[in-house]
Amino acid sequence: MEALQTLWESTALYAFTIGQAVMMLVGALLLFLAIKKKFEPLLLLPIGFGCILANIPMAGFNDPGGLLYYIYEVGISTGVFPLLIFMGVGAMTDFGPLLANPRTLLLGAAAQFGIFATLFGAVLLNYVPGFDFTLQQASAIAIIGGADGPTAIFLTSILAPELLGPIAVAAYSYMALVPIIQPPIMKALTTKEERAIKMEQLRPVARREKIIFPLAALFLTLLFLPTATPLVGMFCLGNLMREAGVVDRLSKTAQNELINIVTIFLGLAVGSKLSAHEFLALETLGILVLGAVAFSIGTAAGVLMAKLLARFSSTPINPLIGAAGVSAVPMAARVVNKVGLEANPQNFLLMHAMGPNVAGVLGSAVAAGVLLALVG
Amino acid sequence: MEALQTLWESTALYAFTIGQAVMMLVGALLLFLAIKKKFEPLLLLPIGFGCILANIPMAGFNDPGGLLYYIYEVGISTGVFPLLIFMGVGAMTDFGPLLANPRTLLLGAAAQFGIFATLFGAVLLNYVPGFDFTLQQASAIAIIGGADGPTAIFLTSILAPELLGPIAVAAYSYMALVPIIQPPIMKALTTKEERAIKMEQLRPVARREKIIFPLAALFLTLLFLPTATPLVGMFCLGNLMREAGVVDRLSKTAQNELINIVTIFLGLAVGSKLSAHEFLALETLGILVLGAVAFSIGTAAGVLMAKLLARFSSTPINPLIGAAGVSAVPMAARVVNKVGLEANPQNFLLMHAMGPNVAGVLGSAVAAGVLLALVG
Amino acid sequence: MEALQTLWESTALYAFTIGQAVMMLVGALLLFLAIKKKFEPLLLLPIGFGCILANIPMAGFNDPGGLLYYIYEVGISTGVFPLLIFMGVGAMTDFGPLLANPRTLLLGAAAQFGIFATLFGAVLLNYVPGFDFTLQQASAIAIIGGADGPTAIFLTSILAPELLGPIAVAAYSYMALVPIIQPPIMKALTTKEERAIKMEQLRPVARREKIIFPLAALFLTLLFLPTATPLVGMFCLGNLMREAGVVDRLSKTAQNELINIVTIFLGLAVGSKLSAHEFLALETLGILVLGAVAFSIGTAAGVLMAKLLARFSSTPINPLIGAAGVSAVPMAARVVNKVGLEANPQNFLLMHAMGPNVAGVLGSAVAAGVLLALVG
Amino acid sequence: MSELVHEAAVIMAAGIITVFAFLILLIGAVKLIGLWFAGGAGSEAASRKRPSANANTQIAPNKLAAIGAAVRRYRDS
Amino acid sequence: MSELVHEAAVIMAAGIITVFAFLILLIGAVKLIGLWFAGGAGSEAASRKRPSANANTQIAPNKLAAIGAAVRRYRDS
Amino acid sequence: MSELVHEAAVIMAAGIITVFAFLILLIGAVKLIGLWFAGGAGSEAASRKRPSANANTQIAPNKLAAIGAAVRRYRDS
Ligand code: NA
Ligand code: NA
Ligand code: NA
Repeated sequence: MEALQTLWESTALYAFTIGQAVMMLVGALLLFLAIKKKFEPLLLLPIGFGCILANIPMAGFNDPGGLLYYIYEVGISTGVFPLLIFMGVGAMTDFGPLLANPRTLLLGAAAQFGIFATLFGAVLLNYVPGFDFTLQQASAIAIIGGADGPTAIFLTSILAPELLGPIAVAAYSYMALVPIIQPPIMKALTTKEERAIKMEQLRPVARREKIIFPLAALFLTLLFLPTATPLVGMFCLGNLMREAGVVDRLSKTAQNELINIVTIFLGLAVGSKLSAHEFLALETLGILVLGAVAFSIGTAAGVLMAKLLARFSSTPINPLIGAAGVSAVPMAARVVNKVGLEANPQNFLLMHAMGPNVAGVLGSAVAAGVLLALVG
Repeated sequence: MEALQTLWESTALYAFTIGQAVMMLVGALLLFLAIKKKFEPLLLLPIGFGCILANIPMAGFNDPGGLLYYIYEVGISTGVFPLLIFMGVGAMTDFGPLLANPRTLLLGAAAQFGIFATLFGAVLLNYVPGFDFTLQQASAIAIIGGADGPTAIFLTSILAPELLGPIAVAAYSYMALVPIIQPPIMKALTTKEERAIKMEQLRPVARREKIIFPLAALFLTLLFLPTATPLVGMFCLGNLMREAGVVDRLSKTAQNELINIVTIFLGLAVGSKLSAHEFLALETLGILVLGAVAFSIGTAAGVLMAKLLARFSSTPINPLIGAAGVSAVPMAARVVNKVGLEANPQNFLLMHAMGPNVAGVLGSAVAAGVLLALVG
Repeated sequence: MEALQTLWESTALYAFTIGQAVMMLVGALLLFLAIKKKFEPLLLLPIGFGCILANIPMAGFNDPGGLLYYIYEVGISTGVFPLLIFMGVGAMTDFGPLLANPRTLLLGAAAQFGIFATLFGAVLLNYVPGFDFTLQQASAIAIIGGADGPTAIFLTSILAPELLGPIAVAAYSYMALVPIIQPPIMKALTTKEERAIKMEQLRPVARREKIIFPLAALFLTLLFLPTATPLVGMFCLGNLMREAGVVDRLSKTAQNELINIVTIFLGLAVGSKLSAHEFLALETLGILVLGAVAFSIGTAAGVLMAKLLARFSSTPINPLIGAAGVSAVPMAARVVNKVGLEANPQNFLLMHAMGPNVAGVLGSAVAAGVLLALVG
Repeated sequence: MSELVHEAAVIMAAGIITVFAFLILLIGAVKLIGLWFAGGAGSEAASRKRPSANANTQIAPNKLAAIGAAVRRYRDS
Repeated sequence: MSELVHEAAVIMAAGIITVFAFLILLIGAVKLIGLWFAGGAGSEAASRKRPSANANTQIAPNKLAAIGAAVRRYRDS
Repeated sequence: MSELVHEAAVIMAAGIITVFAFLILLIGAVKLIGLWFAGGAGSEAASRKRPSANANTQIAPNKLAAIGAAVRRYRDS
């Protein structure tokens, strides 16, 4: 009897809190979004699963000695995992379209306005009773507008680790929602004629240009914004391995096995931060609202900047490509292509949108560096 | 001369102990079994090699600062390596046959009787002079009957790390010996007519069922047996990645590169625990005997339960498939198929035996959870 | 304004030291050598990149909490990374040519004279004002003559970690320069007739011989030179996995994903030790000179030993193959083949040179063990 | 000592009961899953397999057979 | 509180200015790179692509067409 | 200083002697291995290579030649 008693006391049934039960549902919702709705499944599946594991009473996944505890300490609080993912993303990125049309870097810059406006918005939200974001927390929330997962996780783990769970979930969820969030904004800010504009074919880019570019980007970063070098540096390392042509086996490993292994662990560790105590709070609602605002402002700023650019350009520029400046590679570029095709069935904007799209990745890494320098 | 003197004193020749020499032979025997006899070579080759390295006098592999020391501390004493292997095994497991015939879960349950009977046997062995197993040690020994390597290593590293070497070696060796241990027991408990019974073809299983199953298993585990969630949870994560269909690159990495890397390290680390001091003891003999007993009882219990099931079943059940309940995937299922073919050359039991086979994996993870709850 | 001030103070522009700027150029030079000149790019590209990252003022890559700090502490100061690379190299090595012609082990032994002569030379260099190498430092410098990267990194990280950067760079650079350093020495020490000598075809080697060999090498090492077992042991483990034929998935992982992942990290970590303070010193010049001397003496000793062997041999021996004894696999063997073809267009020495080539790997691992035993 | 034996006996009993109880619960869960989700099993499983079957067995054999035949004709001619 | 708002406004301004300044610098760098290194772009990019194009599109279609035709002839005959 | 030189000389001598001694031992070991295990070398090595040789060189060339011939016949016709 005593043994059965011990067993019963070791079941979760009588130890469950309401909060844990709700977080299980949140985890299940994330799994549903990942599997059924295909919302960034590579991240949201492990995040959802990690959320469920972390909220099991008495299983101790998050306690010292638990699996998720180790993974988090080794990979997230050191910043190593998001940096390795960024290296892999760099190795997957083709800067060709950007190099062929460097002005699109301005679109990647404009879209970061979403980040900074949201930072301001988060601080303003403090006037609403119940909200009390610090400048660090506001910065971490704002980076959701960068539409770049590893950047958001890296910055948040430094500035506001207590918000890591909701911020990462918001970042990846909104990235998955880009096809729903962006088109209305894009259409509201452009006429059908503008959306139908065809752009000139991009010039071919030499291999040497592609090799020099990551080094130049690194060089400018280390000169002017050293706090951005962990992110930009690892991104450029991955890209250099890709383009150098002499270390293909390293580049392939960075793009495949290494990033896959790290993604599993990163997702689990991020999910482990989805605790009732931290997630089921008014702040989370604020974060979700602010994240949507950030994406919207970023999209709008990108489109408006593209319209401005078009005015001073000798060659035609379709303002839609500005929306790709938020990054969310390659989803945002695909959305641009789709909206362009709606206006003109012969108008293939995908390649033109890839320029601002990858510029947005650099742009948000730079924005993260700025935030680290100012409030870190 | 002094230099030659220093060199001579640094040779192992005059530092070797008898025990180390014998352990070298044990390591060589494991390599022989792995390479020549193909006994679970993926594990026994690194274990044998680790055993040899660990017993080199003055090389310091096991001392702080040594390679095997680091690997053990990082991967085994944290429990991370067996859990990652279990995730990979989950990603390799097809629960289709189990879902098509869920009653076979009972066979996976019955075969775990081998574990608990052995626990009792280990404690009884204390009446023999020279044996003095604690309840923790008896539980770790008993888990050999689970016929599941990572489960045995995970549980033993928590309950009785001092027995890790012999228990892991016994577990993998007996798994390799399944084709020799099981058939006599299977034949003794069945008639030729029973062994010749053909079973009905399994129904097709929908993808949705396969996606829900790991979540349901996780859910029941976390509700009723939280101590089993590290094992069951990682297993279900692997299986969910496999079946979700949206994270194939993660699933493939878990099934290949990640599990391979961890297997090399796990084997070396387990081998490093094969020290003369701990292995060359009467206990090891007891462990080997009890392990064989555990396998035999598990096999018998599985077969008997299958006979019982058959009595209450409307469709025919071949009692041989009960033997697959010990797990040892997929070896035990193949043995069932072979013994079935001997009785009836048209009788292909492989798919029917896969149900109890994977049920046995869950069953022993659950049994490990019970032991952790009761004596951990 | 204050924010802009903070930003400006956080730029590197006013924090750069001359030393850091020069080290950036050194890093860029290494990248140039890797990408444009194809100098051992798998290592020199990450090393060069790591060098650049480590010398960014205020980015803190090398400080506790920085990415390169973690990688160095986890992988280099523990010795784990070079050992894993050595395991992968072992899994890539075919000892067939060596087993078919075991006398070539003597060539691998002779070429190690470059190591020990350089040790003596490094100590003699102390008579030049400005040099003050300890015996540990001299030994670490001497191992450059082993022409084996992981061995050099492993030994240096134990004996003289402060010299790790320049020693690793010198080792890999000279390995890349083998086609330039070796031929003049080879030609100076041989006549055209000697270089034209054709050798008899090698006997086929049984699989069993290939399986036993790594175990025999391990056995002799652990008996007579336990300090060499970390290197030789991991090498033999890799080779055993390759030849055993029963663990192909482990062998392939060791040869591909695992070694690639570790190579990226190892290169970055080594590069992070290229700091102005340690690299821009007279010692580095000494190291570069001594490294070239070591390669040259090793090459000469190998060729001379081959001539000696030829005198006592019943079958013809082309003295060129002695040059391959320095290791630098497979570059040195290819150089031998090329120089042989110049003397006799029908003379294919590649397979004959592979014997001393892999013997050189074992030889320098043994030499490293000797140095560890005597000065470690 | 006999206390240890007693404890072991209790664990044995409690353990095997728990394992059975747990796996019986799981049987129930599987049956529920089957009832709720197996609806499209046949068609879904089939539709999933057909393309790969096409790719691996139908097209390839055709091609191989045709090439083989062409090869044989060439040899005979 | 209003101090925080003020700080946030300053960060917003300084941040977006810095991002623009930085990426404009990068545009300059890319243009310089283009001037210096793009010389052989057309030819180099072309020469890089041709072999793979050959391998993947020219040879393969030829082969496939030929095999296909051989197969058709075999079927017709 | 001269003490250091002396030590270095001793290490040089002891080191190269040890390396030679060790590798000579290994030569002995390899010769023993050759005597004991090389028996089936020829046949085993051969039998190991043949299937892959078949797969990569014999079958493939046959096939390629036959396909090539079929293609040529088709073109000529
Ligand atoms: Na962005
Ligand atoms: Na089992
Ligand atoms: Na060497």
